[in-house]
Amino acid sequence: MTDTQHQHVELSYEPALPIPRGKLCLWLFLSTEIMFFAGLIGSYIVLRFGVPEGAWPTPKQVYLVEWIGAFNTFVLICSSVTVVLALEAAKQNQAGLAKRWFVLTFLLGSVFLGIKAYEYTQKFEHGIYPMRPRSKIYDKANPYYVSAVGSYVAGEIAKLQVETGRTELTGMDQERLEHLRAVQTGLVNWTAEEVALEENPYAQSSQLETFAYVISPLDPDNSQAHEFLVSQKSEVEKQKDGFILEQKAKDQRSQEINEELVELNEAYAALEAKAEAGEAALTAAESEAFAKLATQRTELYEELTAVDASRAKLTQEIETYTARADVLEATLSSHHGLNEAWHLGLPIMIPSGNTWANTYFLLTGFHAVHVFIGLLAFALVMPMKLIATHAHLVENLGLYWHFVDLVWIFLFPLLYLF
Amino acid sequence: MNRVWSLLFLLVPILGTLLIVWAIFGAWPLAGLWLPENVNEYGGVIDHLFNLILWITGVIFIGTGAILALTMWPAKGGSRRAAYVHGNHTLEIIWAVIPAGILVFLSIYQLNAWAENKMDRPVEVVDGEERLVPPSVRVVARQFDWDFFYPGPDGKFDTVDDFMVTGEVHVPKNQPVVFQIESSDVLHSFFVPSLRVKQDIVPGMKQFVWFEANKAGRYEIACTELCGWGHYKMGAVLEVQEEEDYAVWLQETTAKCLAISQSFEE
Amino acid sequence: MSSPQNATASRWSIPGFLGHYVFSRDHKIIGTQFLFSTLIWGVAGGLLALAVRWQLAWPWSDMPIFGRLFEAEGGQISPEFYTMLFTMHATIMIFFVIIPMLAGAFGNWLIPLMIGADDMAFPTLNMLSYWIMWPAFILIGASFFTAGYGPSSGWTAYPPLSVLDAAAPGSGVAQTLWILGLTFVGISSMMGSVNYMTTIIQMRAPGMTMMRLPMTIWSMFITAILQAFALPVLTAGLFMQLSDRVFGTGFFLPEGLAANNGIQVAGGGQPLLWQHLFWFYSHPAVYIMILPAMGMVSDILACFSRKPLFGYKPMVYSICAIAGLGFIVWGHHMFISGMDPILGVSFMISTMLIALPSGVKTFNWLATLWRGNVQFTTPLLFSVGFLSMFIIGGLSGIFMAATPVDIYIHDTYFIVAHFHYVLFGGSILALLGAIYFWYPKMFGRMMSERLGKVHFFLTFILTNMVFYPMHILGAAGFPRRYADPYHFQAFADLLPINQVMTVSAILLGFTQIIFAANFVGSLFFGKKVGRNPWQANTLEWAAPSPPGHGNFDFQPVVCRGPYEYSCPDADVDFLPQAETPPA
Amino acid sequence: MVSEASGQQDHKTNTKLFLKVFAALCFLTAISFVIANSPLMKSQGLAWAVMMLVSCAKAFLVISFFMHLKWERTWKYVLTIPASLMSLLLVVALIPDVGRRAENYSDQRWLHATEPSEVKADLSREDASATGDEPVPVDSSESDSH
Repeated sequence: MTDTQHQHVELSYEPALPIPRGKLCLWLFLSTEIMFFAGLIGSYIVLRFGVPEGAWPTPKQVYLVEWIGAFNTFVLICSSVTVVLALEAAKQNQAGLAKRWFVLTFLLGSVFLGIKAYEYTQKFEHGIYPMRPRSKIYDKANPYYVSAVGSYVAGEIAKLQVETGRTELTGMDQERLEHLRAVQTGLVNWTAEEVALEENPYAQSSQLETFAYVISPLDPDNSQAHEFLVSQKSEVEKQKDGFILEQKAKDQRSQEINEELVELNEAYAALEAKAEAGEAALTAAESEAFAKLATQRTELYEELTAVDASRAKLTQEIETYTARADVLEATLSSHHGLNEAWHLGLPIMIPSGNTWANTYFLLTGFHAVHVFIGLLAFALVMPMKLIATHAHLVENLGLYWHFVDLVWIFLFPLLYLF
Repeated sequence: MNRVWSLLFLLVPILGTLLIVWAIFGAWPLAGLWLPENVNEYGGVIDHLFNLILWITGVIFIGTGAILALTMWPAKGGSRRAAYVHGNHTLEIIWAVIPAGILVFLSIYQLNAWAENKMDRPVEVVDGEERLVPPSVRVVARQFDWDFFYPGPDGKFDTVDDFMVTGEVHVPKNQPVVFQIESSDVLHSFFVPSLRVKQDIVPGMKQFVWFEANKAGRYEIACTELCGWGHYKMGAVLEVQEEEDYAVWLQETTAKCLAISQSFEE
Repeated sequence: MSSPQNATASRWSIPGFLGHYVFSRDHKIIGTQFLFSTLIWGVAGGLLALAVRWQLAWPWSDMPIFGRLFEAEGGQISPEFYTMLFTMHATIMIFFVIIPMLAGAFGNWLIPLMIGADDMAFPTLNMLSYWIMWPAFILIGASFFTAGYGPSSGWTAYPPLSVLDAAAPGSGVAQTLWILGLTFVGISSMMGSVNYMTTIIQMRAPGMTMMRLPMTIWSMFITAILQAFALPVLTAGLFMQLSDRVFGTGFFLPEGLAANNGIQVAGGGQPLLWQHLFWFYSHPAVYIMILPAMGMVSDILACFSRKPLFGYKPMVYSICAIAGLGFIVWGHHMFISGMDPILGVSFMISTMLIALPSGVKTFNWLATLWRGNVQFTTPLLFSVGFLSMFIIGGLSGIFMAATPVDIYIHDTYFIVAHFHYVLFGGSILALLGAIYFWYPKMFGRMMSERLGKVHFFLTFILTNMVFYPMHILGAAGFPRRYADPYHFQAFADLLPINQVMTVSAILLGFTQIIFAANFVGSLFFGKKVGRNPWQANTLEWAAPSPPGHGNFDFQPVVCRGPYEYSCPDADVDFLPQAETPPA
Repeated sequence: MVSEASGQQDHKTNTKLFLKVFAALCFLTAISFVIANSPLMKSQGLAWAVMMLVSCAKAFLVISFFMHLKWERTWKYVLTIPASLMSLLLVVALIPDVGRRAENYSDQRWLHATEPSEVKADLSREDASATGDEPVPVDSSESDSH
């Protein structure tokens, strides 16, 4: 191209709208942004309506704190005001004042992001991620969920045991191992067995519901559930005590048998020796006693085996019931179930929890990205002198910022309050 | 030379129409290249609508093609001055309103056919009560095969006596048949050209297709929604049988499948 | 005078060769960059199409020449490879050829010139909108070379197939690259469209009222609006699909899928949601691909029939109507997708409505030719070719709009015939015509008319021979995206006709060599031309050929509409929109 | 621009106006918050509608005052209304199709899908009745609710 071919002329135009090109372009850009968020919010709404009715988690179930969201709304509204005041000041050439408002806006935006980050970590701590495999949310208390918890626990135990092989476990790890084992016997195996034994599907699902409730209750303030667990605990403990009593009885019996056996064996041995010495055979009475002793001895041995077996079984039962009692105890002692009491990070059951997490992180994530881009733009404009000639920059930036605020105005009720 | 161009454009509707007519009559070498014979009671309306639209569009096709060629036809001598016309509202209204009328007619005319094929599942009368015809086969599509589940002797799905056939499904002639179609992995589409039946299958969604075959024979089922590399070979056969033959087949297959499943249990 | 010159020069280019020809901010350089890039992608897309056709004519046979390029076993096309072929053919043709050539190349070239502006409103943004295409070029290019076969879930990328790696083992990383690539295309289009809108709204020359804009500009304007409103929705959907693929979320995945190698998916999603989001963009995208072509054809037809465009205002209104209706018809791609059939009825009615403005446009074009003094130049021939093909494509659309008929022909070759008539016969032919028409303005030289006519003759005949028989295939029920239909008894007879089509397609491909030779040769040996070789009215012809930085060497003042041809009061048969000052 | 011209003179009033808008926004946020924690949530649809109305009111305030649209000429309608309508259209069109999907879930999907929380609520009910010896099956309450 030959650019010196002709002389340049400054062309004049007939603009259709009485606004600067930059502002027009920004408004057009905001229209595309509206559509972008319409796509996202629309997807959220239909995904939400698309789940079976009444199966959407409440804020509490997903560790969403409404007032934090409300506060963040407040922060953003404040920042909207400050940026508009910065524009006013800039228009009047009060560069210093404008700068102060401007910096304040920047800070408020940062506060918003900070709070957002805090909220995110709250979720992450409970295993609420928008994704597999890190996400620990299961939609349904079903056998899949139980086996997921089971394999998680087994994996954790195995990990700890590998460490045991290498080094001495710290007290905390030791405690964790104990807790994990308690969960394994007192919760996972317990429920699996109960479900397997139960034929009635409703009773089965009730077992599974209890299972999920113990790990992380969807409604921690459910007093009836609490009472139920208390009663179950006392029941379990009663049974456990029963088993202990029984075991004691069996112990005693075992001791008795052993003692009896000692006596019997002595008598038996004497007769046997005599019989073996042989020449003068035993008297009829003696041989009768000898036979009786032999039967008695066999019977006692048999009983001893049986008693020992049932002792072992009882030990196991006691172990299971102790574990169950421990689990229930821990659940009852904390407000948010076992996961809170023992910090084991067990998979949790939240109906539609994954869909919730997907949409929550999608929407707030993209909003946060927009806030972040806004902050970047603020940082770029910050070094400038905010006089009237630069007011259009502040104005355009402000328009963008208000739009980000607008999006949040809709996101807040949709995500936190609905 | 310039008239050649005009004729070239005229050739399009002439040859185009010829080709279609040729295909419709199925003469060599285009034998078997038009709509296959329709064997579905509900499919007739689709064919009828197709032919109607073919007629309408055919007339417009030839008409506009002829007009195009005519307008292009150069004047003798070549250099005449063009007419200085900016438009004609009456004309424009006419050629807006006439197509509009045709289209409105078409939209209303086709509603019944649509409802019949996609909205109003056939009903049957049982014990004096009307009810929707229950699905007689559950079709489960998977990459890249069709599984057909029959409810078995008890007539209910998800019971122990269900049995499954792969690659071939039998239905009785002259009876409204409802299939419940499901997918276990990705999107598929249930297409039986001869029945004019097609329905995409969305995983996780319960859908129904229905038809009433009126001619015994073997018809092919094809998948028409891209489902992976084996999409092209995902076929099966739908065999329409006389009622007696169907009953015999059903009995035999039931017995055979139950025997197999029992031998598995043992 | 020198200081403003320097000041203005810096508005268009950074000093140095790179700044002049590579990272230039001049809309004309950017337009040319778009043009060359898209032409190259067009070659790639065309070759992919030929490979598809090869497989359909001689399935599983060794492919000559190109067989060696793909490592497919012994030069054969494997079914996985075949799915990749048509996926990439569509993706490239739509996102890397037609849309960027219309909006990027011609939009850039023509908008400032035709409205009398020195450049776009935001030259830097304009430059970025081209360079942001490069990540997309690279990502899509790279997806060919990833392990496996490239993205192979169709250009529509319907989940779950596009999300579950286990379902489409050939796709793998390539599908992710595909999504990222399209995201960049989206950003580029968004940048371009806000820029175009601002330019057209704010930078028209004095006297250039909205109702004096040439149809090309009107269509570009409406296209920009369509892009601005529709594309973000697709972008949102793409992000969701990306996160489904990469992070394991479940926006589009239902629970209990069997196809993920036993890995449980997050679930809770709706496969149909993607289809809605996708078509909310991709239906307007169909108009993004045809409206600018319609606009350019209107200009070319008026110019070469030496006659005012018949019914300018109705033409403008019908473009607006097409765009407006275009937003509420997306569901007609989903009639049998499992969508609510009642919703289908409402989409059917709006779809029928859209035939109306299209019809008005067609008849107005015919009326423009009527009693005109038709000049049989190559651009005109291509435009009439467009018209002839668009009629076929439009009429076959009515079959699909009728929901019951769509039950039968959906996803068969009837659809393939329909959109190829609109997109190849329509958009591509119009684009070729536009290249012949504006070539002298772009490069200051004419393309060879003789070669151009040969090119048109062969292209027109062969195009019809490739695509017309597809209607018949469709009527026979032949489903699209089949690598080998012939093992079906019902489709076994289709082989000979497919072979005819493939031979025609290969010849059509060879025909384009004439065009390439003409294009490149004319760059060096074409006849040099003055400002207005076609004696056209619109403003770009008042600028020098090729225009320098700043486009105009005088202040254009527009005093009439763009189509004042053969005015009886004038001595010559054209009256330019702005009088050029005597040199 | 009008705002620029008027802003010069009544800066104070403008600031005051912005502060008023700010107060209104805070007030509206508080309303949403209160509604969400009030018995109104029992009839969810109504509560949602009110909250959305409140949000729209807030959006209106922000757009017209902070984004200065109150002082702009008619172009504001051309730019804002189509986008808003379009976004509404998208959502409205999706709701009948995608938003009511649960009605068409297949049996296979129900095996894995999340269930309505009525069943969950049964836990408490069942627990209440099960203060006795052993966990009692839910049949009675289950059959009630269906």
